[in-house]
Amino acid sequence: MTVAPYVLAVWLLLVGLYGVVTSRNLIHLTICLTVCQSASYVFLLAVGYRTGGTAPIFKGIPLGKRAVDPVVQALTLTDVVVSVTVLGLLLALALKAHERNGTLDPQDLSEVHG
Amino acid sequence: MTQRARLAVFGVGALGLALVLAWGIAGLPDFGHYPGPYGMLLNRVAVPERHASNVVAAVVFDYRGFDTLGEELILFAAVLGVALLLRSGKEAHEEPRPMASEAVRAVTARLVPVAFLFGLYTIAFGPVTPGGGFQGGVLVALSLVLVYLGVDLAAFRKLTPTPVVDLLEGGAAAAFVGMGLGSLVAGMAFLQNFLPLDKIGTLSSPGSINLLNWAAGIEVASAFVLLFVELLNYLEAPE
Amino acid sequence: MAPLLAAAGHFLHPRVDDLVAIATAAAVTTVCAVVLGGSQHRLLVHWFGGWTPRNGVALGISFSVDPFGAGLALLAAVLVTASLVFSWRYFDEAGKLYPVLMLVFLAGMCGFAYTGDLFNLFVFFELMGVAAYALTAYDPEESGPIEGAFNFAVTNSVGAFLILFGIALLYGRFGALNLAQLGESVTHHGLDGLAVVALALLLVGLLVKAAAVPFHFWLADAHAMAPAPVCVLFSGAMVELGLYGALRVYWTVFAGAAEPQADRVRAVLVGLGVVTALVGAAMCFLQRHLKRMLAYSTISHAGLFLVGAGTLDPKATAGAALWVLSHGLLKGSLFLAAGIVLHRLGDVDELRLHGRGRELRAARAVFFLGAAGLVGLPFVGGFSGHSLVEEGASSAGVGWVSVVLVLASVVTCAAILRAGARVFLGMGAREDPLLSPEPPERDPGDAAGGSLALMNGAALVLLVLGLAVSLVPGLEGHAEAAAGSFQNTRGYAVVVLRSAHQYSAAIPFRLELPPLSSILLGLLSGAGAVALAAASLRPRRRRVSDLVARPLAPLRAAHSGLVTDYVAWATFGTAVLGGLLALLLR
Amino acid sequence: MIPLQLVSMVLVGAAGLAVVLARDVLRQTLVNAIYWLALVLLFVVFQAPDVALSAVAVGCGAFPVVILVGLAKVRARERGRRE
Repeated sequence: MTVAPYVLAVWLLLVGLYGVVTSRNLIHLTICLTVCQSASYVFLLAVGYRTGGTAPIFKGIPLGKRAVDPVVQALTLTDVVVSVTVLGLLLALALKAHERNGTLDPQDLSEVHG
Repeated sequence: MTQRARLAVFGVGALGLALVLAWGIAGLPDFGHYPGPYGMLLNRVAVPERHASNVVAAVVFDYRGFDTLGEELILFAAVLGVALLLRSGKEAHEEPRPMASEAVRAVTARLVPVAFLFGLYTIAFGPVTPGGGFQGGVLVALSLVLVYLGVDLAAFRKLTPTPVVDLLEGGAAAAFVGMGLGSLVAGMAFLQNFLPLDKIGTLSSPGSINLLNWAAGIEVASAFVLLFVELLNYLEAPE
Repeated sequence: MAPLLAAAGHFLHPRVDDLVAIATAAAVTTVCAVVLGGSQHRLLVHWFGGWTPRNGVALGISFSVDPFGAGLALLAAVLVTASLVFSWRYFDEAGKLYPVLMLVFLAGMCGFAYTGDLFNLFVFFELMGVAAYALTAYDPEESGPIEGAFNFAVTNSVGAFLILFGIALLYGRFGALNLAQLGESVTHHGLDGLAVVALALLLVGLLVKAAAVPFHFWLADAHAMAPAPVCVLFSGAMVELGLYGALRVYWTVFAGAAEPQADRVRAVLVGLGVVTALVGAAMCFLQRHLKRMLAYSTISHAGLFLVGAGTLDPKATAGAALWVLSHGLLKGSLFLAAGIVLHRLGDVDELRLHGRGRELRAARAVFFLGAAGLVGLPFVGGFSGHSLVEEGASSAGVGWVSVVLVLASVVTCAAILRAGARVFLGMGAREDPLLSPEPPERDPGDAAGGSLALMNGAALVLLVLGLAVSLVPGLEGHAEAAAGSFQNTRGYAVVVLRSAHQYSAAIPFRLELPPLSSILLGLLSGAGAVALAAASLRPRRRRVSDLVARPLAPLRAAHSGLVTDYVAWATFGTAVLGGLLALLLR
Repeated sequence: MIPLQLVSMVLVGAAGLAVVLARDVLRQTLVNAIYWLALVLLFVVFQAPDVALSAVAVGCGAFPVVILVGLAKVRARERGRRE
């Protein structure tokens, strides 16, 4: 069981990619992409976890007590912000695509090719 | 490609990727046995050196504060991008909405200030307890969106006049950069702390972490408000 | 310390004027030049927040600037300045956001080139990305740019996730993010499965930006649809930065441990580069949309740079760097010329524009001289880089790649010459069934706005700079010294983590003529390109074009414009590259 | 590993699959909010309260608002086109 969280991260990545590849709706595709990105949160937090450790917040806890890694949490925070911005931009793009072409299905949009 | 061909390409790829990742994961220490040294060192030194009991905040706003600067710029660029995309030249004119009932208005009027204050509280105590500029900033922006839900877009826009929010967003990001450059000019490293440290666990304890935390909070809150305003304007704009 | 000014200095309020933006970009260019000068003799290291490492453990983030990084940042700053000059009063009212996004994009590129921290590299990767997606869709009233931006954003995000997985693998094992510190740990532990997989993931993520096959699909869509002055940056700097990032990570983190198996790493990188160069060249030749044609030529060149740097030979790496420099400037001027054509004639289709470009003298000059510089005629443009790559490749035991080098350069150059001859000279047939049909494109700019003089000026300045790269005396010596320090894994770690002062060696000034064989090869390539272009201008019988088109049909069909296909291919490519590295380096 | 961690991991894995398989975007938005709640639980048991707080704000606040506004526009437009 000691690799379960890592397996979960890989699972989320692949499931999200599957969603992207099979998607027939740009908004659906965007949400699937955020599932992929959430895999990286799980992975980052998992590698920094220490069994029995507390959160790295030393308020009312003696310094030196076993705590989990604070760096991966900071990285994950940045990662979350990135995913919001990408979602916002992709959604705006999807809305404009719908405005121009009246469809959200990527297969009906084929302005760019070859 | 047909759907079948695409799935075949993806299936082979996904299987291979899973195997490759599995091989990589096999080299990781077991779950719960993070070996350090980076995080362990910070857990040891951050509180005595930075007087911030929340080590994550110390990492976000000091040790790795430069990442946060990049992150603020990403947010800034994304809001610009959304504004660029959704600009339509047409003013939003709302369909007259059935007047929200008194009850809804009353609930909104009570809920908004509470949520807003909770957001500010989350920002303020970020260096001490969980929370900080990013989380609090999003909460502040969300509390203002409640006004749209409870009343209407006009009220939301009146509450968040775009020039002011623009100025706050630009100003906060500029302040972040300015603090970095300021410490550089003063002969210190970029983003180095220049304020005295206070007793651990109090609000003024961690010096410049507070300033950067507030700059980030204001930046995030105004960026999200702008994002929501752009989207809602687009929603209400005529075709 | 100057490096940060560049990354930090370009924050500006949205309501900024064109002039202020140009002045800022010029200031950043100056700062970048100063940084490049300072990095000549030692690695410049700056620790943000003043958190210097303790006992070799990094607490904060560092900028660690060497001449390659500094040079790329300078190239990016020059291109941004030229693009801003080009688009002076070009965009309409809402265009006020454009210069700000360009400056944020520049900040991302500078930070990416300067950083010495793996996660910080990811942050700047995303910053470049977000600014670039928005710039691609600059004309959101057309559907092409929107799809181009969407495909670009999704594919690059997938690359970013792979980078994050690679970072997490390394962090979970070694507890470090600084490149130098990771390098010491990986070298100490040796190249086990985890390190190989991390290497594969980071390479793939960064090569998505560098448009290596099969991660390249987004590039043509984004380039064809983005405004021409934005393409200048995509082609001239962003793609090359992806490549730089991949090799920077390889040399600082993995090279020490991979040294015994360097041959196999070389085989994978060179193989990938060869495929990319050939696919790009073939697709380039099939285009009639000028910007899309130039985009595929960029893919082909990116493959050639990957070949050069992938030989892991210092001389070839130096050659690739010089080639990147001249290519960035020349390709920039070519995109600006395409922008001028679109702005004045309202079209970018080679066949529809037949003979209509006669009046555009500057654009004409750029097209023909730029093509000459790209193919590497003796002593112009990419010639010096090309010949260094050849020398280095043969000393690394992969001399056969010079065939690919010549072939790809000839085909891409012929495509540019063919288009130039049709558009500016009115030569050749008016129809060519071989070329991909494209929908018409609208000029994103304000038709009445823009100054032709400034546009011509920007394009010509880039052209002259790009052509002159091969003529600067002593530049090869500097590039080789820079390549030596770029590949010095141990030296980098010692300077960054223990602030040692080794690293510098006075660069002897030497002036040597390139071998006769490269001069002949350059002439031969030029002649070949002219011949191929002339042949393709002649009206052809159906049978002949079918003969060319049929084998390329599947390749063409793969470039479907469907983002779901692109992600499937990217997954597939990751598995193949990861599997190959795993099998070879086991 | 404590049982709570295992439970939350199973929840996240299942909810992630459900998000991808929900082909109707409105339903997907709801499932996605549930998925983020599961993630929040996971972050809490991984001792990452800062991340959990931001996941609440983003996954259960910002994401649904942004996506629902987008969907509302799409539906309004489709209604307008049909008429």
